[in-house]
Amino acid sequence: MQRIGVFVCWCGSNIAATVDVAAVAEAAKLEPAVAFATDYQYMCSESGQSMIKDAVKEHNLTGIVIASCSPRMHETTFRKTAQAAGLNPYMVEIANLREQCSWVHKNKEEATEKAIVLMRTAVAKLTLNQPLIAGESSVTKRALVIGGGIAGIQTALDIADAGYEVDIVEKKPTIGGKMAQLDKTFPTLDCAACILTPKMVDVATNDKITIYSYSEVEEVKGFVGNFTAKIRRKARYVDEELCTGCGACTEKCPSKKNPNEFNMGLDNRTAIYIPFAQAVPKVPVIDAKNCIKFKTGKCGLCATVCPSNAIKYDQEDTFVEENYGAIVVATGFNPIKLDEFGELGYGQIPDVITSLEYERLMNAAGPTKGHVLRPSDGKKPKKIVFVQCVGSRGQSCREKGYCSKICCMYTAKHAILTKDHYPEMDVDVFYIDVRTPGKNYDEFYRRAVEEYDVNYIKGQVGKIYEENGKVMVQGSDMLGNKQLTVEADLVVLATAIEPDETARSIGTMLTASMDTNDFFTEAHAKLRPVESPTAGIYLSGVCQGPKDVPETVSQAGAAASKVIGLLAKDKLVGNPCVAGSNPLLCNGCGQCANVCPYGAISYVEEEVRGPGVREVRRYAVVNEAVCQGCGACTVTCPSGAMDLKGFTNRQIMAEVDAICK
Amino acid sequence: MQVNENKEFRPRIVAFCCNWCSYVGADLAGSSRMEYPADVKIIRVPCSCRVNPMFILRAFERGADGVILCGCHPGDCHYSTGNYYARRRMTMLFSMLDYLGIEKERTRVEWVSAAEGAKFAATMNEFIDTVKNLGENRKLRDLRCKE
Amino acid sequence: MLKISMENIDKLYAAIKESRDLFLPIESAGQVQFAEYTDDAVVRLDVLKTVKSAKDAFFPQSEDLMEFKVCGKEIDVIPPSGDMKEFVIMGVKACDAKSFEILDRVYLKEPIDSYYALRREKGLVVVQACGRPEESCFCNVFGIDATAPVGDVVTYLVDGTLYWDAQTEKGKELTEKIASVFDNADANDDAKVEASKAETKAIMEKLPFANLDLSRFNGENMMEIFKDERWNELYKACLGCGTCTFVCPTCQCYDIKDYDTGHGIKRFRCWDSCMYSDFTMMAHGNNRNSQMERFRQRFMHKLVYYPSNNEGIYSCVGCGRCVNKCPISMNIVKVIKTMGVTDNE
Amino acid sequence: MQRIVDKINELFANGTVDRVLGWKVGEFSYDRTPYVFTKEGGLDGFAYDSFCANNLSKYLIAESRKEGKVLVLLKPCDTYSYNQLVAENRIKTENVYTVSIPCKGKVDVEKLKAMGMTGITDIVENGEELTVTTLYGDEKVNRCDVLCEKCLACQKTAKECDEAIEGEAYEKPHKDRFATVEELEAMSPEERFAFWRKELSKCIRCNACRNVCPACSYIKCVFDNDNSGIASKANTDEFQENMFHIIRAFHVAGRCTDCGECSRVCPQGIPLHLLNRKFIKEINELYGEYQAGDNTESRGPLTSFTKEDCEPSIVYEKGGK
Repeated sequence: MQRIGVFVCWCGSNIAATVDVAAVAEAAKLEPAVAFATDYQYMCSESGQSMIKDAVKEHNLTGIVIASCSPRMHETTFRKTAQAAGLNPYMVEIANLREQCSWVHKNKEEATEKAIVLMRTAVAKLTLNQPLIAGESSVTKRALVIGGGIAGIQTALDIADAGYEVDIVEKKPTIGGKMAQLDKTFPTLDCAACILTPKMVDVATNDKITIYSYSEVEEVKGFVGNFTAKIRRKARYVDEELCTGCGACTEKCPSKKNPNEFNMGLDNRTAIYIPFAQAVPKVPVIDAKNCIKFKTGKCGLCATVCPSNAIKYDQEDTFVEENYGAIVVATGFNPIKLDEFGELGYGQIPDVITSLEYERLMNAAGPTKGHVLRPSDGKKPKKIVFVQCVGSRGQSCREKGYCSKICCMYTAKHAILTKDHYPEMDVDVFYIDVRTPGKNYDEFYRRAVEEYDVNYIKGQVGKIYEENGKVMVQGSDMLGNKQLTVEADLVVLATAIEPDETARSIGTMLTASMDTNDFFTEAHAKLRPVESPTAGIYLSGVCQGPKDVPETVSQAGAAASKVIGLLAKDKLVGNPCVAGSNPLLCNGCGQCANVCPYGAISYVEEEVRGPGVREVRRYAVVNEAVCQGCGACTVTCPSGAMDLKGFTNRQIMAEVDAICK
Repeated sequence: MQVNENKEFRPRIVAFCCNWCSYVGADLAGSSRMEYPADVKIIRVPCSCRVNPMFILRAFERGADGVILCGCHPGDCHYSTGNYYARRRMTMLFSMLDYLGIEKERTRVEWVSAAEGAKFAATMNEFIDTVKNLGENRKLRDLRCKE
Repeated sequence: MLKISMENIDKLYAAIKESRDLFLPIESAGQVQFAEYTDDAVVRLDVLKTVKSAKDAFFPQSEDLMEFKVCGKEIDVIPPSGDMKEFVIMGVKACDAKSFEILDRVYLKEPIDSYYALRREKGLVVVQACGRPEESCFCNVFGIDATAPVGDVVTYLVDGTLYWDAQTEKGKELTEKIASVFDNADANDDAKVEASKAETKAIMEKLPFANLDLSRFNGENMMEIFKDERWNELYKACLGCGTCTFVCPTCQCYDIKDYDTGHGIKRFRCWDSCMYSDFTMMAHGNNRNSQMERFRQRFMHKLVYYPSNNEGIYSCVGCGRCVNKCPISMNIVKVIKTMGVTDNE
Repeated sequence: MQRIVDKINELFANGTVDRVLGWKVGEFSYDRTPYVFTKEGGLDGFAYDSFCANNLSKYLIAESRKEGKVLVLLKPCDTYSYNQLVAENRIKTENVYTVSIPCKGKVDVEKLKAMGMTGITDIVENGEELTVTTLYGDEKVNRCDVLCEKCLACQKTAKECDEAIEGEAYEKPHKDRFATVEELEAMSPEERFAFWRKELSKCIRCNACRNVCPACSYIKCVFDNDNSGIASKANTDEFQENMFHIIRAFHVAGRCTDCGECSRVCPQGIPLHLLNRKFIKEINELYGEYQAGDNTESRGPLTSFTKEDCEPSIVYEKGGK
């Protein structure tokens, strides 16, 4: 049986003016579990608190009810008081007599009556309280970054800079991501490679950072502070240790007609290749599908010419298992596939290309050495039409409902760069809206219109077709209120972006929630934008939502600072009000895990023992370090096996009973 | 029972409030001195998704005349998804109570943010009026709990 | 013997109601139960089997025992009043009537169950001879004559007339009080009743279970039956629900529960079922952990334990309700047929 | 039935399965008991006919944990229960061999009895006609007039099983599954209240509905658990009658496949399926068509959500009068 002390606070006249505090204390004395009750002017004051401590000792109290202001105000204070008095800090309940009673009611009789009910409710709950102890867990001081684009690179560098080990897992043979493919960056027009590649080198040379390129995360187990990841290192058939990156193999490779992914298939590469000159690591990879040695068994030229014997045809996938305290998702994006946009002619008309292809065309290291030449005949176009919002902001199922955010600005960039190189070229831009929020962004766009005389047409494009060697763009001009057909030599589609296709499986692996577009969900849209609701999982870059380079870099830094904050801790102290499942009642149906926003619930198949019970059962186990105590699982559980400490079913029902008494 | 020949009918109202939004909203109603009848008694729960239909039935069993559940606005849940589940569960429960012929107006869900003290007070006033008009809960209570 | 036409039967009910509560087989939402008679009740004396038996009258499904009132830190104990209005239960068939004797042997033995004893004292049983026995009936196996039920008053429902024949002092006393509603029966009526009885008896003999063999349940091979491997076959489909128990007129187990009203405790007892997994749950766990044990217990009790304590009287009256209602069609008849012969026969 | 027997014997013979979960004949021509036949014991007493109404899927919770492979016969509706149990990890599928069997709807003997046919000694099925022999004379009835309630609106086709035994083409009765629910919805709250009071007051808390239900397969039900705070063994007040059935319906909401066993086994004939169907109807209307047990992967409607879900206040607008 509990021995409860009830302390009714006057809060000066805040409570006492409307509530007969003495009557509340007197009523408390009648409660079966109450061993002591009193009222006092300011319970939160020094003397109020020592009064509590004394009473706990004198009356041998097992728990205390403070009838005072809102628990949101002083719950922590009184928990500390209780602790100082030798009680478990969770043997404290607050009856909210101020904000939810004296301040909202005027009639003293009614307010007092309610105050007594609130006091009884708190006593009823406290009678069922159990001492709670917050769990502690250790933190592995190492972070995993999934994705080696600018987001992953920046996050890794920042974490490493704070002195922690970081591993980057990149599925492509090199880090760099999409930014490496860009020509210039808006609005400053500095060359993407010039600002990115030094960072790539920093990553490569930083001794705190390990790059697992051409690798994928295969499995993740554990929880915040204690993840274990299994990383598949795909066979690249080149020994990274031995290779010097001299490039002899790529020069001699006889299989030369393979579409070059880095240049968006606009030119070809060899079967053994380094994606681009500044690749990190600068180690070639053999594309086994197109390699003559792999296809026919004959060839082996690269091995012959390799001065360091680095070519290993018999290499197999290997696995690395590593422990991490935190995981950052930086899986990035891809332009959507345009297969379902037949009316735009992409794929049928060679001179209809995507923006990313146009980036490569303009890039000095690209397939045309930076000259804008039509893919169809290699001639310089006289008129280029840019089409915005291709696949973005749409209603149909082939389109994305969201704004891809970056297209307005890069199209303006393309237009400016084009006009800058070729002032004689005509440039039209079809747009729905031009969105330029960002520092110096609108100025940039206006330059395109005003300085470079780019012809912006407000309207959507309905059809693109070929006629007499020209690409005909049929669209509407909403300002001119007319339909028009523009004769172009080259059409560039500002294609919507979508999360990388690996995001969904990684999300599942990490039990990190995602939205319907497969973007990762943040823990709180405003207040915790770089954290996943799953503790220990952080979000960096476009995997969370469309964003441009500067935004990505700032989010990457923010994610890094969150990771550093976590890794700096030696121990994680949990919230003791967490869910727990009773193995004697649970039958492992799996419903609770479905509603857990944190992936805190897993299932084991183990022997269960209890009165008359000894059998192997599947049952739910809550990871207390991950559970945040929302209680969604408790209601989903039909068997009542799942309960929430501090807010148990019995406690809440006792409160209900006390109120309705 | 709080019914007395001389006194008007004073309903018993149980309000479940989530710790992060609605409970704070209720506190704000207090610090802004917005009045509502003392018949409302609040139970603090971590999240609206903690509220089991069992608790609501329990309140009626014990003689509550109305039960209201307040949580963060959809999309603003502290735990990101809790109120979405609560929303479905309560929709189902309420429709079942209605199906059984029990006055559906005795149950209610309202989203009250931490900034909406005024909304909290207004909601409570309105809800009490509704329940007062319905009168005492007779259809869903255990007679033995009547003193 | 007295008689009353079914057309005037409401007069009989009203006359009884004047001095006592009256329970009758009443139809509500498609089912017939013994329930208190009201003016708008649909009385179905013609229905052979109510869903639940008549035992509710003396051993209700739930019954308040006492009350504790909490007043501050004080607790007042409020004992039962010990008072109760006299009542009549009418339309009880021979099987249910026999079940009262089986319950008496449990509850009226020392220590006497005062709640049950009070109801027995206050209750008057008007039995009714059966008209149309069903395929699930097998009361004759237990020596019960469906046409000659035992009660304070015996009635026969023949061709729209209810014949009334008081048997006991209690029955005669009531009959006197309400005599004005009846007419006297003549020899012609006697003949009608006898003819109806003969007809029913003839059908009883043709019933599929008329010749169930109970000889192995003679009290001499308790352990042999207990250990019989075939229980493992019989119980397998049992869902562990309490349907058989709750429709059974002789099942007598109850649980005592407290209901917290917020102001105190209402202590009541309610029927329990040995088929339930939490039956006789104690601090250390459960006596019978498996459904096989629970299933076996129910039938061992009816066919072996009870008879061995009660001069060979079985705790089954062959009403056949469990035969009709078991969700998986497992029942005492199948148990008797299986266990009634030794394994090697 | 012969095709089923042949198939089982074939699977016994080639060692695919060790046991068969099926139905066994009983004392009358209409009582069928679920039974586990073994390879050694053979198929003595095996039956599959119009009276094999029991949903066998629930038995697999225990049977699939035993050694050897058990073959289970699943009527089309039972395949959904099976899937739902698999989705909830209640069945060890590696020990189960599923065989879907045809079903033309099952006959409800209670309906025959309600039509006044008592003392039934034999029922002979001849196409769409049943000849019922009773102690008091013979009667003929149309099969479709005495089908189980659950079969009247059953439009289920068997989900994928290890083996499918097809039956002859058969036109299912097509009573609208939600017709009665809609009738109730159209009543006034007072009428609905009266309807349910009348029905639920019959409840004797025998737990047959719960124990037969494949979705109610929890180790210990909250109503049996003294620590749950809502344990109750008897309906000691009308509130308890409501409470038990509301909570039960809620616990199976989104998981109930509408197999209809609850109503079929209720000794008091309470139309419990109308509670489950109400939830199913609401779920379909508010959250999109959902059939529990349609597959073993999808999340139930009450363990998922969309941001655009309707508010609970929709009940005030669309609820009954």
